[in-house]
Amino acid sequence: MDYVIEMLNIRKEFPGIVANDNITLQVKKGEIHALLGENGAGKSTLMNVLFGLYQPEQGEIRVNGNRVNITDPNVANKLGIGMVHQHFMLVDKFSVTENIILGSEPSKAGQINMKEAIMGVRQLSEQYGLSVDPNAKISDISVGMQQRVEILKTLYRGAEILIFDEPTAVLTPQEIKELIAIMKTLIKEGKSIILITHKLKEIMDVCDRVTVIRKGVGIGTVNVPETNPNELASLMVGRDVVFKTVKKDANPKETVLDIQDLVVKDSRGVASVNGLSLNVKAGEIVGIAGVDGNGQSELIEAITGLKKSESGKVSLNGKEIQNMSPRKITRSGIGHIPQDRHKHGLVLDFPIGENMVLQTYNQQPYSKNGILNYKNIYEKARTLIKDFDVRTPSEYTLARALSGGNQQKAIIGREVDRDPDLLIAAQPTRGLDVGAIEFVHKRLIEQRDRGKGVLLVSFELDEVMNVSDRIAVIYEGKIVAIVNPKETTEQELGLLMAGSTAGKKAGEEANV
Amino acid sequence: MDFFQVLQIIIPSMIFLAAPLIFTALGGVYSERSGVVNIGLEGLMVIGAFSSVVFNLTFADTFGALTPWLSLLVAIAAGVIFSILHAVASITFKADHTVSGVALNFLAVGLSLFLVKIMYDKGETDRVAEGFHKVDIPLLKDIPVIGPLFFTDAYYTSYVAIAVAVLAWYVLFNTPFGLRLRSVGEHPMAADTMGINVTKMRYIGVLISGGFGGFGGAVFALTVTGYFGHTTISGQGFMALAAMIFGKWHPIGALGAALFFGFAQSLSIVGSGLPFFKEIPNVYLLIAPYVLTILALTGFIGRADAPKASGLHYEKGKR
Amino acid sequence: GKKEESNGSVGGKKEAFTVGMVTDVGGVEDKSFNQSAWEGLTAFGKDNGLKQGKNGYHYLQSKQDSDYITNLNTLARQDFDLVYGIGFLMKDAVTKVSEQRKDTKFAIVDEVVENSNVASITFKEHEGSFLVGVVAGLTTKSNKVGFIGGVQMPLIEKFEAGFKAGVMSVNPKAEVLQKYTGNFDKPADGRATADSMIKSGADVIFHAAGGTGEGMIEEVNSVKQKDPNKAVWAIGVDKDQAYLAPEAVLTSMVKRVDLAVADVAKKAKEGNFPGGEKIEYGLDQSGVGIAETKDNLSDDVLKAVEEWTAKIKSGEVKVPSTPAELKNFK
Amino acid sequence: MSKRLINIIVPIIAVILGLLAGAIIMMITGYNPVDGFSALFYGMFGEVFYAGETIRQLTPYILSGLAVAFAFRTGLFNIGVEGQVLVGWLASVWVGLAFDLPKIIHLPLAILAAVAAGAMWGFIPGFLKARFKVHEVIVTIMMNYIALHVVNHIIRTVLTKGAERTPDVPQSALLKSPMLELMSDYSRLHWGILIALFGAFLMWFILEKTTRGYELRSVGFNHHASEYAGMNVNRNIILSMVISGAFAGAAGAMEGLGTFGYASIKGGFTGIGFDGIAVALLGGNTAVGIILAAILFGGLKVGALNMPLETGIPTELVDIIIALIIFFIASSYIIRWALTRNSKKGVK
Ligand SMILES: Nc1ncnc2c1ncn2[C@@H]1O[C@H](COP(=O)(O)OP(=O)(O)OP(=O)(O)O)[C@@H](O)[C@H]1O
Ligand SMILES: Nc1ncnc2c1ncn2[C@@H]1O[C@H](COP(=O)(O)OP(=O)(O)OP(=O)(O)O)[C@@H](O)[C@H]1O
Ligand SMILES: [Mg+2]
Ligand SMILES: [Mg+2]
Repeated sequence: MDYVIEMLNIRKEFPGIVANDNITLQVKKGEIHALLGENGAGKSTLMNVLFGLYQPEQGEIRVNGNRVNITDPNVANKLGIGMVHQHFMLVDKFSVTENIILGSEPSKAGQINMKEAIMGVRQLSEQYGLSVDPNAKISDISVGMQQRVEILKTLYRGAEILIFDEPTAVLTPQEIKELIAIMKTLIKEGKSIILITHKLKEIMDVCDRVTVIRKGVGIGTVNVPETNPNELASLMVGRDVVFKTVKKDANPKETVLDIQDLVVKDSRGVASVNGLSLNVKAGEIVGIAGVDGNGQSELIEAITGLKKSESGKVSLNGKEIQNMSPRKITRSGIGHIPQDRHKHGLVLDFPIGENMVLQTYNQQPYSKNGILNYKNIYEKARTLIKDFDVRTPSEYTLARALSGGNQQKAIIGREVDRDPDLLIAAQPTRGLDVGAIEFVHKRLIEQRDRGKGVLLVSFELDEVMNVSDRIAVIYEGKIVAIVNPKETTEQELGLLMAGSTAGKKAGEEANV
Repeated sequence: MDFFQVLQIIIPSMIFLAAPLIFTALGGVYSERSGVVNIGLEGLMVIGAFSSVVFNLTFADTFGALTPWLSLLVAIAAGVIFSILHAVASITFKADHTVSGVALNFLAVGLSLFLVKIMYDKGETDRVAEGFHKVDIPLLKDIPVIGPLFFTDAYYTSYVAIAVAVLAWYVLFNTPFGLRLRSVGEHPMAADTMGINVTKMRYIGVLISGGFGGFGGAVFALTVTGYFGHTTISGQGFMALAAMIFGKWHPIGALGAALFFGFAQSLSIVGSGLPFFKEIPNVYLLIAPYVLTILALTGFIGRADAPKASGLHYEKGKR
Repeated sequence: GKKEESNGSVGGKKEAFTVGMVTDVGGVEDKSFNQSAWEGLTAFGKDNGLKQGKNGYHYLQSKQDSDYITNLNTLARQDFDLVYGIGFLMKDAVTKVSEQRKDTKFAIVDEVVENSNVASITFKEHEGSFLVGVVAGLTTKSNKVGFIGGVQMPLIEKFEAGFKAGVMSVNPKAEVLQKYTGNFDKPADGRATADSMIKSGADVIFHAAGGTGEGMIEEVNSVKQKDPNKAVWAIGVDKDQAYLAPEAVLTSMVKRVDLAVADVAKKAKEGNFPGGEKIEYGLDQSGVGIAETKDNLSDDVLKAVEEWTAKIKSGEVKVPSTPAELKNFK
Repeated sequence: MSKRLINIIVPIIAVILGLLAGAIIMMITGYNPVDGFSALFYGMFGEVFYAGETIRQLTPYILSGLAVAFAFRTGLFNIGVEGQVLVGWLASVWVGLAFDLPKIIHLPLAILAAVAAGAMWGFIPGFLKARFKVHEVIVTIMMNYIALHVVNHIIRTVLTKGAERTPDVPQSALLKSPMLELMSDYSRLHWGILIALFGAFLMWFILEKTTRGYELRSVGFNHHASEYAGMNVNRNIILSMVISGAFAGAAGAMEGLGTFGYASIKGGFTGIGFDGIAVALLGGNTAVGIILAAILFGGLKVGALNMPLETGIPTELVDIIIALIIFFIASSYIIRWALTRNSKKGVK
């Protein structure tokens, strides 16, 4: 059996840590090979080595049996290796085509030959069923589209082996389906794929074989048909993991959050939340299921005061709070785990300790008449770091240096610790490994059981179904259905989220 | 004096005053588009002015009428060489771009004046023998209206400036090189994964700005002052920086901004001699260019969006 | 300051009479009074067999106005016998230091400091300006002449008043366009101003604007370069500025700072230092006048200049030295 | 905490390298470095007079350095310190001349006026940035020139009748002190240094110790997160520029009430603002660092004046040295990296 890619005993060190400790990875031609591991296990690093972004301290790489020395991405490209990165590598201000041709531009007489380029892109996207508008600006297209551009970039360079680093973490269920379809086409076209993901379900669905890494060490490679999620999970974490999150039934009490006919315009002036009504009771978790871009972000920003609402009312514990300043709203009892941890959640250049009081720095005991009390601040930080198991060298480490997962834990700790009547969690587990996910879910349920309201927004259907007590389906800025997770199926939800009439019916029933 | 005469006074001097700014601002555009902030434009102008004047003084006899043009070339070379300092510091040594740029300014002034003292044993140079002089462009100058406004009493360097601005735009937005340069300034890691050598691109960007800066300084020295001293370049570099931002990091925008500055400045200088402006207290005319610029930015230009990665260092694998 | 405590390089008791000067921000090559003063000092030094340096004659350049006092002090503490402060900008500095260092002799140019150990050297710029005004008035064909001043202040207004008076005395029809650029160091402003004056019809322009004024000369010159027989002229100031552009400079209003400086130094050396006095150098002392270079001046213009010089010396004409006096100048 | 150690070592190394480079330049150009430096340092501290002048020179440097640094620390680049110094200078003199009050009131009032004027001059770019998202760098550059011309105009038309300088400010509003001058053999040493030092303390205190400082730094780093955390981003941007301008205005008062005791028409900028950038950078934008940097730069500038007479070395040599020092500081990445690399071992 011949391998397209062989990475033998790869070792890669970073200051203070061995990211890859002689890991071996062998990929067969025409297979989808999964790379599984916890956050910080070393997956991205290994792939960056294969793609020539990092140089390994040790080990050798073979492509189609020949030993190669991949000094930089150019070499990788020439060898037919393409990578779709965990964090997209696209220039917002450029057009789709410009992004794709960048670095190998068709030109005549020293001028870029845009016609030819666009034709090339069209032709490619048809061949692989990756419909994109070659002239669209990256900043104007959806995440799913952007990912297609990433794929096209690699294909444009004639990649034979494609690396996907956590491609589904940022996608909606629909988009994930489409992506999987695309991968299958690619395989048909004779490509080979390395897929990094935390989602065991996906591995079971699409992959042929899976290599597991734990803390930088290769644990081994198994054939997917001969394994099951639980085995994979314990291989990766090194212990058994419970999936179906255990929780006793909710006993909802008085209404905490009550939203009536809320209308919110997005940056383009479109009413992306359009007469939405919803309520969350104390002691329950309401999950909002929906395809990205149906008003989830605007809804949350409106509730938390980051965006003005046009009309309608939002009341917390019976008190109207719409269009109050974010601070007033947080003070009145809302905690918010933001969707974008880097943009809203943290000041990356502050020590993790100072980030822990981002909401409360101007309250006692962290400050007194305008003067900060670092002793108390860092004391609190230490407890939170311990309680929420944030992996960081010290509370004085800059937030920037933490892994996304640990950053997320820090944010959750901060928000939960304020013990708000309503906790809003937007995509709280995006990009996290199962261990971390388990942890986050536990915390949300804990809040519920302590008689608090929780509003969970997620694109991960199974997350919504696992954690929520009620599921509100959002479609085009309205709640089109409220369903009971126990009585619904992924299929039904999928339909509702797609706004199908069938869904509507179900919705009305549910409302009765 | 009628309105046309007024234009005849203001427009040529506007173009005349704008030319040095145009070159230097273009330099700024190339540097920042590649992701390197360049506060050092002022210093680069100083070096350009200094080197061109010194060359001119030394070789006027040898090259005669050709001297000013050669002086420009020398200034470009000097600017490029000097900007290497900025490139090494801010790209290779990961220096804060602003810091390095500021240092560049201090160094340029200190060094050039120091050398003048050493070479001429006095604080400023003599006047250059071979400067640029006014010309009327044959034929074109006879076009009604346009002719007298744009093609009489002009300097060749002004036309070069405008031509170069257009060329700069073409290169930046229509060639592979331009695309790569901009990509490096927007998202270096993306560029890197596409096999573009970020460091090399940024070096090129900075060196180009060095050439332009030197060019601008030389044009100023050879058309305006005619010698080099401690007051020769006083703030033009910062005005060019402003022009670049005002022009939204776009060559044509910078061109327009520079012309606008030239216009406002010439108004402030000659305004009091003109019928409509006689009454206005001089101070208002003096501050007009700056106030207008601010108003312009506040009013219709609005937020200028710099290249995303400008001022940021690029390290492989850094999130 | 005593020699011993000051920096001990080149020690020893010195007999020579030493003179030092502190320039204002202009520096000794400002092609204007600082340079002229330094020439005077150099001349004096040469005559008395002094070497440049600590034990002879020396200058310190100021880069910002807070340097004046430091520099004056430095020279005084180095036991220079006579220390010049050049330019009106130095008034306060000289006043202060002269009060503190009573054992040192000081002199200031273009200003008056009433301290017993300070000699004040001033000039009747208005008289010189009057003469070039006469030249301008007689030379202009368009009956429009221009005056470009630097910063508007009494000293520069002396030039303005004298010049205007001169023009109107010989050519009542002539109009004087005037402009204060507000600076002494912006040749660009000088050029643009000259450009607009010329386009507004002026054909002779006089300046009292230092470096800014040089821009004017440059402008006139480049107009000439374009079209040699175009009748536009520049009039220089302070020194004979013909060398800047021989074809363009009609004449210059020279102000012999060099003579004055050397003169005072000589007096001081001979022991009759005019401390506390205000010495005004005018036409009589040939402290002001028109430049040596007269190539561009026609004989009858020169003759007119002679006559007016005589009239002024004889006191028959009293040249106004301020805009106010100019108003009631017949 | 080896990081702190590095932050101390690096500037020192840079300074030494800068001086070495200066020595080399002197040798190349045929001067004797030993004489050169002895003249230089003698001119800094060699006599009480020079020491006094050095302190006098570094006083405004501290404040302008603080102004630049404060803005830096909150994510803004204030090139407008130069203009803010000018308006501060004018305001202090104006108040000094306008009133006739006992010193305990008059002097503070004059200084406050300067602070207020500088703050106002800083407010404008701050406001424009907050309200219209206009780039503060460009606005502050423009504001410098506006300040220059407006100040000249006011001196010429409002404070005097066409004179090029105002009368002297009465003793009751002056920082000048005959006592200090006498002590320092008639240097212009004045009480301003105390204000400057207090200013340094103030900046450190505001930024590091107060919730306001926490907000300012937070906004400087990340608008979005700050807004999410309920801070008023725009108010903080404006405030930052206002405080920065206030420091600059105080620097102006040092000149208006200390060094000069009057205001005069300026042909160009004072340089205090631009040197302030250098000081802030060398000082690593920290209060203590700025004080030390100001001492160095102030000393070099004053000492330089003694070089031409003693050794014939042009004063510009010092500007070169200063520039090189800044370069070396900026480029200290290599050293830092090497040092931090080792200290990072053991982490995790
Ligand atoms: N650029 C870097 N510099 C220093 N250390 C790094 C760097 N990148 C990764 N590491 C270290 O290598 C380890 C592996 O990182 P890597 O990004 O490969 O994890 P991962 O498996 O991709 O995790 P995730 O699932 O979160 O993407 C990290 O835990 C980190 O300690
Ligand atoms: N530039 C860097 N310098 C130092 N350490 C780094 C760097 N980049 C990543 N790391 C280390 O990598 C670890 C995780 O790397 P990585 O960025 O792959 O995680 P992540 O994918 O962002 O986190 P998660 O998978 O939990 O979202 C972090 O703990 C961090 O310490
Ligand atoms: Mg990763
Ligand atoms: Mg991850």
